[in-house]
Amino acid sequence: MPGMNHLITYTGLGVAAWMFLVGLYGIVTSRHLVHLCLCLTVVQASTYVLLTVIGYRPGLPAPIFTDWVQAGSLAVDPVVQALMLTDVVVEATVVALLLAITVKIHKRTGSTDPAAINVMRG
Amino acid sequence: MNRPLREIFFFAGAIGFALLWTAVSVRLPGPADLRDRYSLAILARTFPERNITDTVSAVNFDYRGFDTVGEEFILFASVLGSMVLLRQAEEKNAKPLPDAITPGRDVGPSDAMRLWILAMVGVKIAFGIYIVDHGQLSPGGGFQGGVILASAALIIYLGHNFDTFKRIMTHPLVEIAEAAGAAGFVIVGMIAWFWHQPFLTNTLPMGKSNEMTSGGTIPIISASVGIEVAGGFVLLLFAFLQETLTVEEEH
Amino acid sequence: MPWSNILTPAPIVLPLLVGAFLAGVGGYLPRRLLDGIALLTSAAVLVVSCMLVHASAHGTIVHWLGNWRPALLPQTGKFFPVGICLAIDPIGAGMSAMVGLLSMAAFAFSWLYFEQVRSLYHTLMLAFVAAMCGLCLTGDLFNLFVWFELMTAAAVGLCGYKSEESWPLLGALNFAVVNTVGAFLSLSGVALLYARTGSLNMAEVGRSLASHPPGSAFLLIVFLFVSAGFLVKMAVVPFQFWLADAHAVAPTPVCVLFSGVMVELGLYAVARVHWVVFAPSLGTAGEQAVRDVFLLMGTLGGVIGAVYCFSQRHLKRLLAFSTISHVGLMVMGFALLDPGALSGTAVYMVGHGMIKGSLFLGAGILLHRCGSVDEYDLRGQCGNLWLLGIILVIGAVGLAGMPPFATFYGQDLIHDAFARAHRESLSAVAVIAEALTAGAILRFSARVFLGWGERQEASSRGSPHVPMDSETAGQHDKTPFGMWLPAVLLLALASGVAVSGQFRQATDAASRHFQQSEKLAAVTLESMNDVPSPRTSPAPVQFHIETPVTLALALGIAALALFPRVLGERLNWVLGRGLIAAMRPLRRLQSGNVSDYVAWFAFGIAGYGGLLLWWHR
Amino acid sequence: MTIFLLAILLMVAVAGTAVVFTRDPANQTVGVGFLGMVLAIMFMAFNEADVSLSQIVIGAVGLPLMILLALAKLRRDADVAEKEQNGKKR
Repeated sequence: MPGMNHLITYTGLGVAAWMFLVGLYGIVTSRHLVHLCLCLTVVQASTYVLLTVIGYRPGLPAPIFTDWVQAGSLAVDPVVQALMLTDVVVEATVVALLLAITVKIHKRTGSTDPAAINVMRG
Repeated sequence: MNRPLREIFFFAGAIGFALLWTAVSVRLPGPADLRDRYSLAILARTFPERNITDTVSAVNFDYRGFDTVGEEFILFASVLGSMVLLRQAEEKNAKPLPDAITPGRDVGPSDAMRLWILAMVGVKIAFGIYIVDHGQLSPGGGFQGGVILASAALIIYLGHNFDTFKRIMTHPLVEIAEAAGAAGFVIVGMIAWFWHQPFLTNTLPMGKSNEMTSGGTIPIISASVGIEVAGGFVLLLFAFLQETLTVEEEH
Repeated sequence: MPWSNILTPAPIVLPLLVGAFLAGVGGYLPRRLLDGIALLTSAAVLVVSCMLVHASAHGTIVHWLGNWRPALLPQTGKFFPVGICLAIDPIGAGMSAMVGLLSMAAFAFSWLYFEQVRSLYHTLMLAFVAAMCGLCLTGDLFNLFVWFELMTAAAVGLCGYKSEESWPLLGALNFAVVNTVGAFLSLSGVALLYARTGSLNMAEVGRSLASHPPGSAFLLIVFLFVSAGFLVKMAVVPFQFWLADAHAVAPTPVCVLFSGVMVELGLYAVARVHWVVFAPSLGTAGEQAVRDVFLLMGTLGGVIGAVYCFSQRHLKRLLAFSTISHVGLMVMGFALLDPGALSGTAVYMVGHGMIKGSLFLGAGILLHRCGSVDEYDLRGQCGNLWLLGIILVIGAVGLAGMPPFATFYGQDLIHDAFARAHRESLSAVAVIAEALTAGAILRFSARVFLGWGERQEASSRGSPHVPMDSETAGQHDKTPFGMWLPAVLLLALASGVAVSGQFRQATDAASRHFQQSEKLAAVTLESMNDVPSPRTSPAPVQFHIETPVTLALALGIAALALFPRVLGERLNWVLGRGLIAAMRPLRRLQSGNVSDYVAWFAFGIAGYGGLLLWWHR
Repeated sequence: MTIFLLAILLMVAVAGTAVVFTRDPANQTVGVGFLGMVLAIMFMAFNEADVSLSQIVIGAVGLPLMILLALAKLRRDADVAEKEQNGKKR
């Protein structure tokens, strides 16, 4: 059923766009830096969804050869999965950096509201 | 910008972005003979060439190993960056919180608890090592196993044993392990130079399939990534915990 | 090259290895040894990159990491790349040489500058250097993203290095959030290309797009998405806000790398992705849309950056805005999509990187000696620092594109290309932007070193007065020789490098080579023997009227800013009011609030995407 | 199977939206944990075992822990500041 397969691809593309925009919306309206960091993880999750549906091949198993998946047989795309592993690491590290900055900003300025801490106008 | 204005700009942008995205989506996916090329090539080659069964690990540590070098250093740089940011302005001004505020310090663990924690730590470490060194055979690898190893240190803390925790965490070996793991990946890649091959060429014997030695450099790289990730996450957690558990006296 | 396996990836591998080594054992080494190792490493990056420039002049070097050469696919009967390659041409290797040179200057400067550095600083700097070199040399789209992320992660740590103050933290926050959002859109673009073509190798993707054309709309939008992260990095309007916040507060040696080469690398990456991936399939109409949109980006950046630059009182912030303006000019040079203009842009980039690096080092010396970089706080205070004043003035003249600086030769070629494309009005934009930025630096120097001008003037009223803690401890009444040396040497290099016809000839040949996408694809995928583009005799340098006009305008603007009373009381008052009123909305835009910046990001992407499609028809 | 995959994708969208619209960071941490779990299930369902395992270790151990520690630190700093202010008043 090719129609059904494309249905998943298009749903995934739609969900990815939604996650990207809703995450950005969260950042744009955020009033707390920790909230802002977590919205950034939502933006990042959009790339997970995008890569997942790109690598998906309907009906095929994971690209790990076992007793029931013969070596060299067809499977879902392993390349995309390697990219996603990198992506997951990037997420964790970016959030760590931003949280560290948040903690220090709060210590220096006493606030975590992105609108209240800005002193660098002009 | 005030908030309503900002939201107007954002919504205008969001609508435009959605339209752009739609215009791109209708052209996807590409022609099947193009789209599947990379995947099919990897699936067909991994087992004959590398004797390993997890193709994702093969892509990660061999075919596209250079990406993973960069990825490890992203982690490495972020850990160091967080340490730079979180370092106490002046070490002597930082003092531990009074006991009453430190969570759990007043309730020492019972002996049974200690034993249980020790067992848990043992299980975690064993599981972490298993995940690290079976990366080429089954799901997992250096990154996943490394995080599990780092979480073993956390269990010590959860068992209210902050002193032991701190002693482990501040041990210089942790820092050295992290750096050695990162450097290890690069050094394994440099082995190939002795055989006049490009950086990261898998020049070691491929071993037998379904054994831990299969895959040439893949398990070694996986192990060094595991060490780096475990050390890195321990450092990261400690940097945050130390922030939480100490008050910095201003002035 | 007999050592090619070792030397080719060395600019990336060596700093990573040394960085990891220093992180592990750096705590046990004396400070000077740390500095020495780091300095030697960046010197090695410089030397190896120069060797790569030389070697790749005889044809693009394609180096398959892990020895994964393209394999013959049974399904298609064609060669397909399963691994990652470095595709090194003289321009990419030259950029990586710039990274090596400026990082050397930065390390030499921090030798005596930071008093309290641990090995973490050196490690982060080396990771940053490796990431930038990776970005220059890689031939793989996802690998490009990986180095981009490493660059951001290391740069954010360096930007917030002085975490005991709140300003660097805010700068780092804005930097991290805006760049990360951009990077995710770039990653999405790479993923969309992979979904369409099933490859991540730039040359192969370019070829697949040409053989199975997906339509211009797809190409233009995905080009914009893939470029998004780099557009943020190179501070194209309206993604430029983070740059001033971050560059003004980062430690001085870090600023040298930020403004001198990191920002320009964004443009390099966009240019490379454009020619290798998209140019073969875009067609004339698509190229025209790309040209118009990037010319718009460049014009906006050039003018807006210059206006902001002129209205600053904080030297590092002033230089940061001038970078936005100058990158705008480089974007205009790229946007002509013309070999001559590209070679001009490359020459300009080299000159600008060196001069801007030197100016930032000057700001560092000023901060070291006077504890401030504020124009009004320091008015007439630094008369004894005459050498520094000369450096700043020469730097300003260099930025204005005067001979014999490389910026002059670069600009000359760009003006030629404007004339060829019948877009002479763009030359006027360049003149105004350069006159304003150079005028701002001249004004600053005259006020600080000569005590000219008034205590407060209209144009910079309301610009932030950033308190700066000194980055040094101990003696401040002397400037060590080691601080002067890199600043002076960089200026000397900037004035000397392009005078010889050799350099310009080589850049010209490299730029023509850079644009031959089909040939590069064949070299990459089928290991075809690359034949370098022939060197032609250098075009005679034409003295455009723009050059003296720029200098005269810059001097005039600086003089007017210093002595507004010559205009008469009334006109002066009107002009002052007008400037304040004109700057007020602009200052409000540069709000320091990262939420605003992200809203601008969404708006900018949608806007440029819409324009690309609109102008395509 | 297709229906299941579609449902998972929609769950991800819902969880992501919930994270954004939970304005209190402490509650939001729960939401992020939930999003991480749904993502891990999604990776499993799409036959991405390796990614799923990473997502579990990061989503279940790394991220929430860092967030909670950061939040604890923010609260403690606020407490200290408040105490100082009270002290000054007296």
